[in-house]
Amino acid sequence: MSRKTYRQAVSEALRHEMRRDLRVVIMGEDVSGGLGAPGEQDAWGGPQGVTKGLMPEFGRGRVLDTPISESAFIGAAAGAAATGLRPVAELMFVDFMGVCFDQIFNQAAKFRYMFGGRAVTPLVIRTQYGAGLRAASQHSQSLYPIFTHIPGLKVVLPSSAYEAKGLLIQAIRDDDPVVFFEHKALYDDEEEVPDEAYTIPFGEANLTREGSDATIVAFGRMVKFANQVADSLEQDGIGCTVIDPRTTSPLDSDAILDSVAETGRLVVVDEASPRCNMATDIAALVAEHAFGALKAPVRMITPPHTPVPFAPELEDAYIPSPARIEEAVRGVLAAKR
Amino acid sequence: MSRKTYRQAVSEALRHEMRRDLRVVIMGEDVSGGLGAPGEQDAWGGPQGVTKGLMPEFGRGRVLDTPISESAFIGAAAGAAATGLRPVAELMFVDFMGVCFDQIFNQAAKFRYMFGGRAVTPLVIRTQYGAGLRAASQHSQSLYPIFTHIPGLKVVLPSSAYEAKGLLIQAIRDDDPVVFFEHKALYDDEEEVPDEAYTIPFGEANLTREGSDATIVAFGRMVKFANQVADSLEQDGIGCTVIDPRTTSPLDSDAILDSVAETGRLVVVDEASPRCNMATDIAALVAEHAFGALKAPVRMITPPHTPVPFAPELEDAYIPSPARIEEAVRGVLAAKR
Amino acid sequence: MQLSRDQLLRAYRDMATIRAFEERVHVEFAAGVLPGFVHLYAGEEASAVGVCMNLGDGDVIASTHRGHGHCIAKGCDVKAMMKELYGSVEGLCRGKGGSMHIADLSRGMLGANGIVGGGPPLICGAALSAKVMKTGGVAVAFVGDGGSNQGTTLESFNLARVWELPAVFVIEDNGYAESTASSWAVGGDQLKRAEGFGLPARRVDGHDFFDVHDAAGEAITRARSGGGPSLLHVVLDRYYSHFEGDAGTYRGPGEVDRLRAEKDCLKRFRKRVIESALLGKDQVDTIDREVAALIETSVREARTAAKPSAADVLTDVYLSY
Amino acid sequence: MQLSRDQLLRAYRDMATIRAFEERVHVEFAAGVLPGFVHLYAGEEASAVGVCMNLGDGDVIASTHRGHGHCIAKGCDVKAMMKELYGSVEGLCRGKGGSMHIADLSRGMLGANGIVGGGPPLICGAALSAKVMKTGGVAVAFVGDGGSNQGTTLESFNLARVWELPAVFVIEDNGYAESTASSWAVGGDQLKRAEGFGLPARRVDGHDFFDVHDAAGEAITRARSGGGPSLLHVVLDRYYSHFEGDAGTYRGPGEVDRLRAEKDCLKRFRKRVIESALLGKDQVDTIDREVAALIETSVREARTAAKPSAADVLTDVYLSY
Ligand SMILES: Cc1ncc(C[n+]2csc(CCOP(=O)(O)OP(=O)(O)O)c2C)c(N)n1
Ligand SMILES: Cc1ncc(C[n+]2csc(CCOP(=O)(O)OP(=O)(O)O)c2C)c(N)n1
Ligand SMILES: [Mg+2]
Ligand SMILES: [Mg+2]
Repeated sequence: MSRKTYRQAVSEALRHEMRRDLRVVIMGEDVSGGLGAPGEQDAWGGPQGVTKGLMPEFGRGRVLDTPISESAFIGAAAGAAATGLRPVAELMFVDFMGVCFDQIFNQAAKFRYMFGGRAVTPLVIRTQYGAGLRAASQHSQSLYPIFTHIPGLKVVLPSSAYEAKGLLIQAIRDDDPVVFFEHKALYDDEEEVPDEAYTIPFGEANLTREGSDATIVAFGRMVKFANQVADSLEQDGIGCTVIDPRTTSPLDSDAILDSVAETGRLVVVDEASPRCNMATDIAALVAEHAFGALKAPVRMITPPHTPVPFAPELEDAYIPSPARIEEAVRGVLAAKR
Repeated sequence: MSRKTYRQAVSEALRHEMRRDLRVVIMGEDVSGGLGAPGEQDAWGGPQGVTKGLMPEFGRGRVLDTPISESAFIGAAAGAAATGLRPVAELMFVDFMGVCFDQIFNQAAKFRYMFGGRAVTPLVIRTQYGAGLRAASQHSQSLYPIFTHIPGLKVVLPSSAYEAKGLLIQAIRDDDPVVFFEHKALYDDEEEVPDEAYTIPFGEANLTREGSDATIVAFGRMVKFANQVADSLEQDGIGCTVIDPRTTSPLDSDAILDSVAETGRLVVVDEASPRCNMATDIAALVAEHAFGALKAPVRMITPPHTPVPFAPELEDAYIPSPARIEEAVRGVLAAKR
Repeated sequence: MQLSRDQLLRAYRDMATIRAFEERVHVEFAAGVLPGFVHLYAGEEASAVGVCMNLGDGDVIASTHRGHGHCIAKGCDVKAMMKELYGSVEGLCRGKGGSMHIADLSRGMLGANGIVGGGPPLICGAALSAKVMKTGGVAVAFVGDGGSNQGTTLESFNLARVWELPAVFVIEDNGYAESTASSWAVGGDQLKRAEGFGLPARRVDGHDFFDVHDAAGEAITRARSGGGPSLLHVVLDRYYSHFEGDAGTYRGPGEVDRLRAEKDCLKRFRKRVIESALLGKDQVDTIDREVAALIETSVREARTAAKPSAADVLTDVYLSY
Repeated sequence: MQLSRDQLLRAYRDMATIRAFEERVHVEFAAGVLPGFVHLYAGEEASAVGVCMNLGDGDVIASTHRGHGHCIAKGCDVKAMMKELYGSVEGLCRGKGGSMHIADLSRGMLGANGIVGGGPPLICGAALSAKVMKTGGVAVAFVGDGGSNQGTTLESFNLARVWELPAVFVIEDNGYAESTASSWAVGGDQLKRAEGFGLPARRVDGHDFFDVHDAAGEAITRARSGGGPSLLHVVLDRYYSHFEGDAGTYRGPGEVDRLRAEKDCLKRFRKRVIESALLGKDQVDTIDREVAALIETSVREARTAAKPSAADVLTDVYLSY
């Protein structure tokens, strides 16, 4: 056990699994880097340095740099998964899904079903998401609702370093295709993380705070904000349960419904665009299955229905803030049925 | 005015607009057909014959067949829209979005915003969607929630021939990118459709039935099913309001909230996969903004979270049926707060 | 490559089976008993069989929407295929896939594909599996002339080259993508395109089994022995229209009749093996009879095979949830 | 092509402006005052300017993530560009786009693009607009060596050919995509690829303005006069690392110093025009001074230019809703 960053946690998970299972290979643009170049080899390790050091240890045979051809290499990862390997492919930013989505949602996600259960596709796609780095419209999106919408895909949103390591090891050992969303503003966050390998099961929410006045469901980086809000409200004697579902598909509906049964009040915080997103997914779940327990309207805290803007003032206004979340919790507490 | 099929209605809309505005061009695979072939020219008119006859009238300069290169030609439509044309591109089945989504969601949808309001992109993408034709997993999806999720896109779901004509003309005259979803099981449906051009504004729901006991919101083909259910319940003295929002983006929230304010009971019927779909979108809207009026839990009728299966027995079980909708309406009527 | 008598018999049997299967599916479809979207491979048999005769169970192919021929050539069970088309739970994909997604991974058949250009990236992956796990396996992607314009296909050419994969791309150029002629839709030239990406490439007459078999053998041997990817441009013809239901009016007058009369890979094969006494006429006739019986039984069994139940909708999405 | 003195002055001014802009952005970024992801074009100036000197306002270009040079060469306002990078509401995209999405449609600059390979399909569309509306316009896509492996790019080659579009594809091959060498990632050869799709293609030295200008002129003239699309393979170098923040360790020892010393399109241009007395040294020096002043003013103004307000987030999504 020692303090590790989210970046290190992801990196360790990859290293553990590559040591443990020869079928695990990784691929992506510059996951090693320097290929064919005159200078340093393993020069990049991906844009965040997450995969640096893997090529020297495991060789170019298992750490595969790729041309900028996402359809071909994400599809290759799907094809390799269906034929015996356990690839971890890096889609550098989830914003690039548009050039390769077919291989993810029509191929990898559907093999098992279309082929009558006679295929396994143990594929992991690691990808960066989220706003906050002034990377603007095409490098800042939180497109996990789209992947959650697709039957056959599992979708993971690690909210901290500890979560990242355990969930990624689980993802690699899982026999279904998994899309693993790393928030680009979390890579430097640190916490205690075991040195050894461990798994966190999918579909089991984590209650990061417990309280009986209101339930906050949040995803990825928004869990951090929700925790801050819960801590601040605690000072005022308001107890919040913060639920980090960890995986949006499968979803731990029970944890959410049980908590709402107790608190009767729900705020959902989602960094994704507001239409057909996880906030609506959770709000709808509760409106259907915990309606009787609700003491106030559900509140959804999301960005506006716009692309992510560039200028810092704009982006800061775009991202759901702890202040907005706190205001919403106070709102549901004040509201009466 | 005369009886016309959905197919004819779409076709007429295209013809009206191509006559009216020289900047309107259409493109897609075999939208005319027979190019380079020894036999009949204009041999196809798209897979449904919708665009047949346009090439002879408007010429190959404005009716453009394409290679099977969706990224290139959908992207070309976006680029053409940004530089003066008003293209209507046909994505044969929405299931094929995965090979060209980038050009839709990162390019066309974002130009206006990214470029600070200094671009217009009057692009229409026509596409077939929906189950029912035994076309199986890769040709039967209802992916409109994905497009609805994307800021910058408008999303239209015509539920009948009359709707199709008016909404398509509106789409072509609109200065924003529009994705126009034609349900493949509706093409032969007939109704009275004016011969002249007319528009149906976006964001204005159509109340196809009115009643004060329950509200049913349905999309596309599901409107037809909802109407059947409303008519059948009418026999039992149960009055339903059926809302066809026509466009999921923009959405006529007011029409839905107003109706729920009156009925207090809501069933949403969505042919799309259940997670992060329009059913959750509407249910969440109501849970947030009409909570006080609700007398029963919201019910969502959707397919299961699986790909679309091939065998008729399976596909019939997959598609939301009038029977399931009726059961849900009776359910919300029976439920107590 | 010299073929043994057994190999010749197998080649003929496989081609004849594909032909008979497709002719019968055409009839069944016209009778309205077959659901779904169906694309027939009749006329192109020498390509599937000429290629797949060079492959074993450890090798993998990815097919197209026109997948029945590749399935049969790769050794999939014909009865289970017919049951799949009939939507039976006893089908190759338990009735969930249908014609456009028919597959059998145990035979290295990675699926027909409803997405044009869907297969080539997958085949890069199958080739990677073979390379990493050192199985000696080879992976083959079949692609239509139309599919050769899909970016996924073109990217795969390059990926296979830079990763030095044991992969072969087989462009089955039947002159049309739906109703559009490949002479119009394909800019440039297939062989030059391949060479542009550094792939060795050969053009072959897809009506001639021996021609295909030979060129495919060369490409597959190259791949298997570490020589990397290559491409085959197979020029052939489809007898039926694009899909069952397409009137095919874009064809020239008498085109199909002429094709059937003059460009029939089965007739050509028969003629050659009988004239050169490689096989006896009776041997070939026997196969014809056996194949006819097999197809008859397949249809009979498929018609009455068990249908899935509604509960089956929910299975097979995930391995674990 | 013979260039007038005015044209030569403009060429030098544009190249010098790009260089000065980028060198300054590098400094500003290092000082931590510039937000976002920034990719610098320094070293590649002769390509943008050599191509765009052949274009007018009615012609359209699509750029890459490395877009500042193309913007300036296409006539975008330098001050408004700098303001955009600073996230000002007075910027070219009112602070919403930033470096990766900088655009000015009124100048025919269809945007930098955060998506590698995003531009070529768009340029097919711009070329189609010109063709349908008979404007005589030409559309040019700039693509990196890395972007040349993206399926969108390759599909566009074919679409431009079969639609006979007035389009030109300019592959700016600076030897690297991020840290990966193009010698590894690009299978085959750019010219052969182009020819595979039926596109006439030429390779030029991207350090030599005249070479680029000449080849681009030929391609653009061909397109403008109805001769269809073609491709330019421009071989050049970038001085900075992939993005501001990349240590660039994949470069060989002394690589950048050597490039700056030996492969500088600006120095080469100066030398040539002065030695051949096409321009006077004083004229060139004057431009240098004016450019330096312009960049200085741009930064000064950008630093204090108005920032957007939170309410601006909500505008410009749709034209009507
Ligand atoms: C991505 C995608 N685009 C379009 C289609 C529709 N479609 C199915 S088959 C076909 C023509 C394919 O032509 P070709 O590749 O030559 O194969 P052939 O049918 O001639 O065997 C088209 C356009 C599709 N299934 N997938
Ligand atoms: C679709 C997509 N894939 C990957 C990236 C990440 N990325 C940005 S620039 C770049 C390298 C581009 O190389 P090249 O095309 O040679 O242009 P250069 O940077 O050398 O100018 C990569 C991989 C991206 N922006 N978009
Ligand atoms: Mg074909
Ligand atoms: Mg480069």
